[in-house]
Amino acid sequence: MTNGEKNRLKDSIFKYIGVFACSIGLILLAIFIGNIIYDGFNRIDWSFLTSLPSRKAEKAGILTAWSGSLWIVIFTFIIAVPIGISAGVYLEEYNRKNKLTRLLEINISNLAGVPSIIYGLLGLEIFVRLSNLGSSVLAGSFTLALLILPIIIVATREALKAVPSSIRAASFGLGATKWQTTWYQVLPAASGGILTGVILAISRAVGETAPLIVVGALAYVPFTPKGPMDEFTVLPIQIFNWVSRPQHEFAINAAAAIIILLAITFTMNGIAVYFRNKWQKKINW
Amino acid sequence: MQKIKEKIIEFILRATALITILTTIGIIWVLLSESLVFFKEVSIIDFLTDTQWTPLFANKHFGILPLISGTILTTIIAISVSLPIGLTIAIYLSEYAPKKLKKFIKPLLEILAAVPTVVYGFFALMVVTPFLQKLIPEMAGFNSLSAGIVMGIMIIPFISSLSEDALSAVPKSLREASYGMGATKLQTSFKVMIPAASSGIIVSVILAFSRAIGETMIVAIAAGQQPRLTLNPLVPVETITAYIVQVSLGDVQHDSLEYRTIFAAGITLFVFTFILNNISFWIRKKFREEYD
Amino acid sequence: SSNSNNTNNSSALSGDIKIDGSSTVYPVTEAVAEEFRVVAPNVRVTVGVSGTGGGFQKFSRGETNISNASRPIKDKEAKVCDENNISYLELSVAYDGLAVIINPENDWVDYLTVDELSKIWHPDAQNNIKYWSQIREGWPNEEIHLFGPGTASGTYDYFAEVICGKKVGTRGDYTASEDDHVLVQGVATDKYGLGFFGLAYYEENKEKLKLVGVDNGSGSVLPSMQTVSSRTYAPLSRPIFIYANNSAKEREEVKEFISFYLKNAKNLVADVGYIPLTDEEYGFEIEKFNEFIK
Amino acid sequence: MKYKLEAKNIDVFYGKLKALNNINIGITENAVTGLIGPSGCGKSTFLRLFNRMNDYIDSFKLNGDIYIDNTNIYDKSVLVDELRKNVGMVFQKPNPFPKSIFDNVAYGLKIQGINDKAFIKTRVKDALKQAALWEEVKDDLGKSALALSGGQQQRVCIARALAVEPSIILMDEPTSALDPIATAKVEKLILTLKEKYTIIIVTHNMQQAGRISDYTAFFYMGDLIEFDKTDTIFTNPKMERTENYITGRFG
Amino acid sequence: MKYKLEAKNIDVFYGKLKALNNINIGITENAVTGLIGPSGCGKSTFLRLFNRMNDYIDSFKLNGDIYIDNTNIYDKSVLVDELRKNVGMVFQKPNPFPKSIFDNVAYGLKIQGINDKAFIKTRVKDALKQAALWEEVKDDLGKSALALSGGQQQRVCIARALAVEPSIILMDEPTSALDPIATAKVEKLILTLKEKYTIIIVTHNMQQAGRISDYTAFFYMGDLIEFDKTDTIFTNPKMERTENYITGRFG
Ligand SMILES: Nc1ncnc2c1ncn2[C@@H]1O[C@H](COP(=O)(O)OP(=O)(O)OP(=O)(O)O)[C@@H](O)[C@H]1O
Ligand SMILES: Nc1ncnc2c1ncn2[C@@H]1O[C@H](COP(=O)(O)OP(=O)(O)OP(=O)(O)O)[C@@H](O)[C@H]1O
Ligand SMILES: [Mg+2]
Ligand SMILES: [Mg+2]
Repeated sequence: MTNGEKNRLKDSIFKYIGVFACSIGLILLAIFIGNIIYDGFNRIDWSFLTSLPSRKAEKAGILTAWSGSLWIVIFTFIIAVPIGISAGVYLEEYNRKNKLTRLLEINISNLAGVPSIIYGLLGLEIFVRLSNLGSSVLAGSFTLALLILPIIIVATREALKAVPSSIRAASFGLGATKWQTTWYQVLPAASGGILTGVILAISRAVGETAPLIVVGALAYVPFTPKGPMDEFTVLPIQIFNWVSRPQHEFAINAAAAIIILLAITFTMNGIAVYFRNKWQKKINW
Repeated sequence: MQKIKEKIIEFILRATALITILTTIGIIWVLLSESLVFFKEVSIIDFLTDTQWTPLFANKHFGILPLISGTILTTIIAISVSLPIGLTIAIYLSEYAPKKLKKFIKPLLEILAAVPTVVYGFFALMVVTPFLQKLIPEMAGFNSLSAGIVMGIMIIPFISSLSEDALSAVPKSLREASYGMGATKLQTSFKVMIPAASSGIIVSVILAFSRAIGETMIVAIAAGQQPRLTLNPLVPVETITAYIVQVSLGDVQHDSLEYRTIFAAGITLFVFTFILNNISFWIRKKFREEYD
Repeated sequence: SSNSNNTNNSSALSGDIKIDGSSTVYPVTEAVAEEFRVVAPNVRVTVGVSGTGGGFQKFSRGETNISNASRPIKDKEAKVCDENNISYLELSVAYDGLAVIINPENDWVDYLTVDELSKIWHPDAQNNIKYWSQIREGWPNEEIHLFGPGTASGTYDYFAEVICGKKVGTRGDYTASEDDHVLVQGVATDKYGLGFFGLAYYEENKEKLKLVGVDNGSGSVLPSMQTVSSRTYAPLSRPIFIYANNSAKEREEVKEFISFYLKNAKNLVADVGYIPLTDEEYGFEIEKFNEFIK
Repeated sequence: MKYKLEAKNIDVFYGKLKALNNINIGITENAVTGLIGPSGCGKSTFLRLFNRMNDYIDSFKLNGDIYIDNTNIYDKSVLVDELRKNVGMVFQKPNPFPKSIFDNVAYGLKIQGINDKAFIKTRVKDALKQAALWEEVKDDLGKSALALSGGQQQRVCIARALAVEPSIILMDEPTSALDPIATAKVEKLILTLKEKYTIIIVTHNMQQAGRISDYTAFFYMGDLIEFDKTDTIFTNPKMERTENYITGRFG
Repeated sequence: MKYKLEAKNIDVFYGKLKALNNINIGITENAVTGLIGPSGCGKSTFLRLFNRMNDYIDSFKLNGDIYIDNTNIYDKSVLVDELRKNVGMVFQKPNPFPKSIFDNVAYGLKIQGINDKAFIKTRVKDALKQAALWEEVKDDLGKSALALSGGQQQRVCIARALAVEPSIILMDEPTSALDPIATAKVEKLILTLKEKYTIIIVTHNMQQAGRISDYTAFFYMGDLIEFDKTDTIFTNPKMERTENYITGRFG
């Protein structure tokens, strides 16, 4: 076999490996989702979405849980995304490369590895108690925001790094300030990677249970939050709760609730994916 | 005027970056204030050298090594699943797949990161373990292998999506240069694209790694909760995170030595990841390729 | 008629009642809160699940009105309550039976004595008692695989105490999980397995598991509603608690909620898979409470 | 067929834009063919057809056939990588890899699976010499190619293409970033190369086209206006447009 | 001082490499100054000193002073962005933003806070006309600038620099990617512009330098060999090196 043939063979083998790898991912996803839908889809109806929690599986609903999750996701998004992106921008575009940067950089990836429950303990002390927010949506959102910040920051930095410096040169050359360059040129060019970070971060926030329990998110709450200072529960807690009940009917409820949780995540991600596709299409160096 | 505006913006940006420092300080404070009390009662030498971790039993041992080995074991298994698969997917999507397919597959795979981890935990326990037991009969019902594999699946999108972004951000002209020399897609990927995107790829791996280290539910459910100093993937182990969540949401009295163990475990994990991150930072610095 | 009168009074009540604590007790309290809403729709009862320890921490700081607990309050926790001028009252609300379980294919175990259980689970058994044959003559010479709740749980504490003795603990080389489904799964797939967990989980998985009677000297008893409630199934049934603080004295809605809890516990407890106290016992708890709020 | 390369009834579209319109041309072996025409007329597009480099542009669509040695290179059975090993290219914008100078030039050899270090070294040196860069960089071949001046980068790219000794070389304004001396060297190189290779070169420099190309094709707005021996085009063009363009009396 | 721009005792280092060596030069207002010299001699480096564009290169180090209108632009108090609004630049490699043609050209106005749409439109149109691109793109100003041919991209960059009407314009081989007609147009433009602006241009094209520049500086390996009126340089250079280079007898 000539080298060329070998290389082509390797190339086509890799292609199939690639198809295979994607298939693994997709098949597993199909199994998860299929399973859950099989278990829970029939359980979803209007009253499931609009009822309060109950000890009777067939009467129980997830109104407070999904509305709580929605509040939490939205507030976490509002808090974490701007802060995360702006911190990423600062570190990548403004900060001089020195020891401090290095420390910051290591520190941030370090934060990404801190178990979520530790964030819960932090949130309990700082937001619930010190800042007197109580076990409110806001306290929960701040806690989750801290939890997902590292993901957004790191993804933002990488996306910014990938923007060719000739673009910055062109903008600076026209007298744009650093901020103008960042805002008008670099950020839009990096938006794809940033949004991926946001998607992964939001996915993580939506599914978290432990830190919110520590912060004081409730398991039973018979009213939906009316504002950011209200108490709340979230879907993962409800799911967790149901999953650990002995009765099989609750497992079905849990599956149904998972479908709703995935639907919420999917909607949030969908918006981000839409913008990612839209903005990335234009940029092809 | 412009200048003041710039200053204000820079100030705000810096302030947001400092939030991460404050968070770290907060975490260290939370962990340290309790673990200092802990280390007054338990010698740090025992803590680091004892090979048993039984703080909640009558015969108490406070050796963190079993929890560390459990953490390392599950994390390594997870990474060895997600790194090859994730990277292959990233390369496939950025170099081989039609654009439309990519647009469709990428967000789908990202759902993998959004499935609640409880679901994964039960999947590992109820599906993966029995399946593997058919292949490896001596495998225990709870083990780090299933937990690690499933955790690896969960973090695939961290690697596949972020690396794919990094790869597609490499200027087209480089790809053309390589193709123009008669390189295959595979050669172009490995010799030009991956080196050029290495920074982003490494970061994606670090994030995935961190996610695996910090993951709780999957290991708590599927890996068993037996602190055991072993690197055998077939037997039950306990990770630091599983231990922490077990105790902090359990019925243990707060403000007790038993409860404080979670802070000691937490700070150990913190130091541990700190060392790992330093290493990876160093590697990254060495291999970084600039392009324009 | 007195009942409807009561309802009318309650519906006029309003305010927030915060409850937190054990996830074991949670289903009972949730059931009560759900029913209480019917009689007092303007009272906002919320229930958290941050564990008995976490619950007491909040309780002792005055952050909650009622704490769910799967074990009695510890001295230190009590001390913090004192420091913060929080007087409190412990009320038993139900029993949680612990079932000892084996695999249905296990045909040699008919019952276990408390001593045998202790022999299996005692810390000294670790690395020593490894085979079924070591427990009773004639049992197979096969490894025994143990399953039980995590060491941080009240269930574990209770089991260890009554089987192996106070401050002795158990052996450590068993498969622990906070999630009883996991234990069910463990025993159901392991012919040589043995485990203990909440009775309700056995009830829901009867076909996959086999229940073992426990002999405490007066013959083998299988756990059931009657045997647990009458405490003939001993020592493996434990009470679970709620703790009420001063607000029960000062605030009508809290007082009303707890009375409601104790009055209606009997039915609700059974609904969620736990075992109610006897009527006398509930009567006794109610008296205790009335005494407290005087 | 008598031509080394041949384009038949070529139409190229970028989305709705028709970038090339019914082009027919035959390119002679061992000769230099120059492509000239105003910016945006389709020269690069046309040049890139011969190594299928346009395939990567999403909106690109081709009608017609391109033959190299009588094989239709857009045929399914054609191995694109083999094709490109045979058809080297120097791009319009310098695009060195973010690697050392040496690695840039050695890249083509490495991907062909050549491991003989001594051989690679000789080839790299020869290629850099041919591209008139050797003297400037010989002391620091490990330097990143990105830390070179614009013209130096372009010469790295030329060396990179030469190192694998393709039989056809496509050059898209290879000397536009070069100073006159380097340009003269590259031109000399091209004249040497044509003895063994077939060369197609895009240039904006009429003098250059006149100096080095044997044949010249004049494109205008996607049309091939005129194609002939360079002498004829420059001294006796058939079309008025061509004359106007060459003499600079255009537009 | 009588000069619009002045460089005094300039040394530039990239790490250990000395890229410019004790340069002293004064640049006259409302004139075109050409920088010539072989590739890698330091022309771009020198040009980029005047808008402090080298600041972003990590290894860059400067000794000496650069004055514009008698202000030292490397002084701490200088606002770099204000400086650059006044000193426009066209880069050696075309670097359009990944945006539409219109947005590319309008960008400079936008960042100055100009919102008047009609005004911006006129300016964009004028700039594109001056850069000889208007006719080709007027129908599709919304097209991504990255989907243009190399020469079109460069003209977008020229238009972008002109749209903000700076008083000094730095051009790094602005016409190297352009065809003769576009080149001629840009050259004509430069000659018009110099009535109001001061222009420094790097070029490899001796004819071009001869045609358009009033003064010419010849660099060689980091040294400024000769600087004088273009006439003098081209007809009567003092240094032999200069003569050799200009006549192509070099190297
Ligand atoms: N970023 C950089 N880092 C290190 N060295 C550099 C860098 N840019 C340029 N150089 C070196 O500095 C010297 C001068 O480069 P410069 O770009 O000024 O040359 P030039 O005269 O513009 O050449 P050309 O005509 O090829 O564009 C060269 O030797 C080059 O290799
Ligand atoms: N990727 C692309 N997508 C869409 N249109 C394109 C693309 N590349 C080129 N075009 C258009 O196709 C036409 C021909 O472009 P081409 O690059 O072949 O011109 P050229 O003759 O090489 O010009 P130049 O001398 O400026 O490099 C131009 O109108 C250009 O705008
Ligand atoms: Mg072109
Ligand atoms: Mg230059």
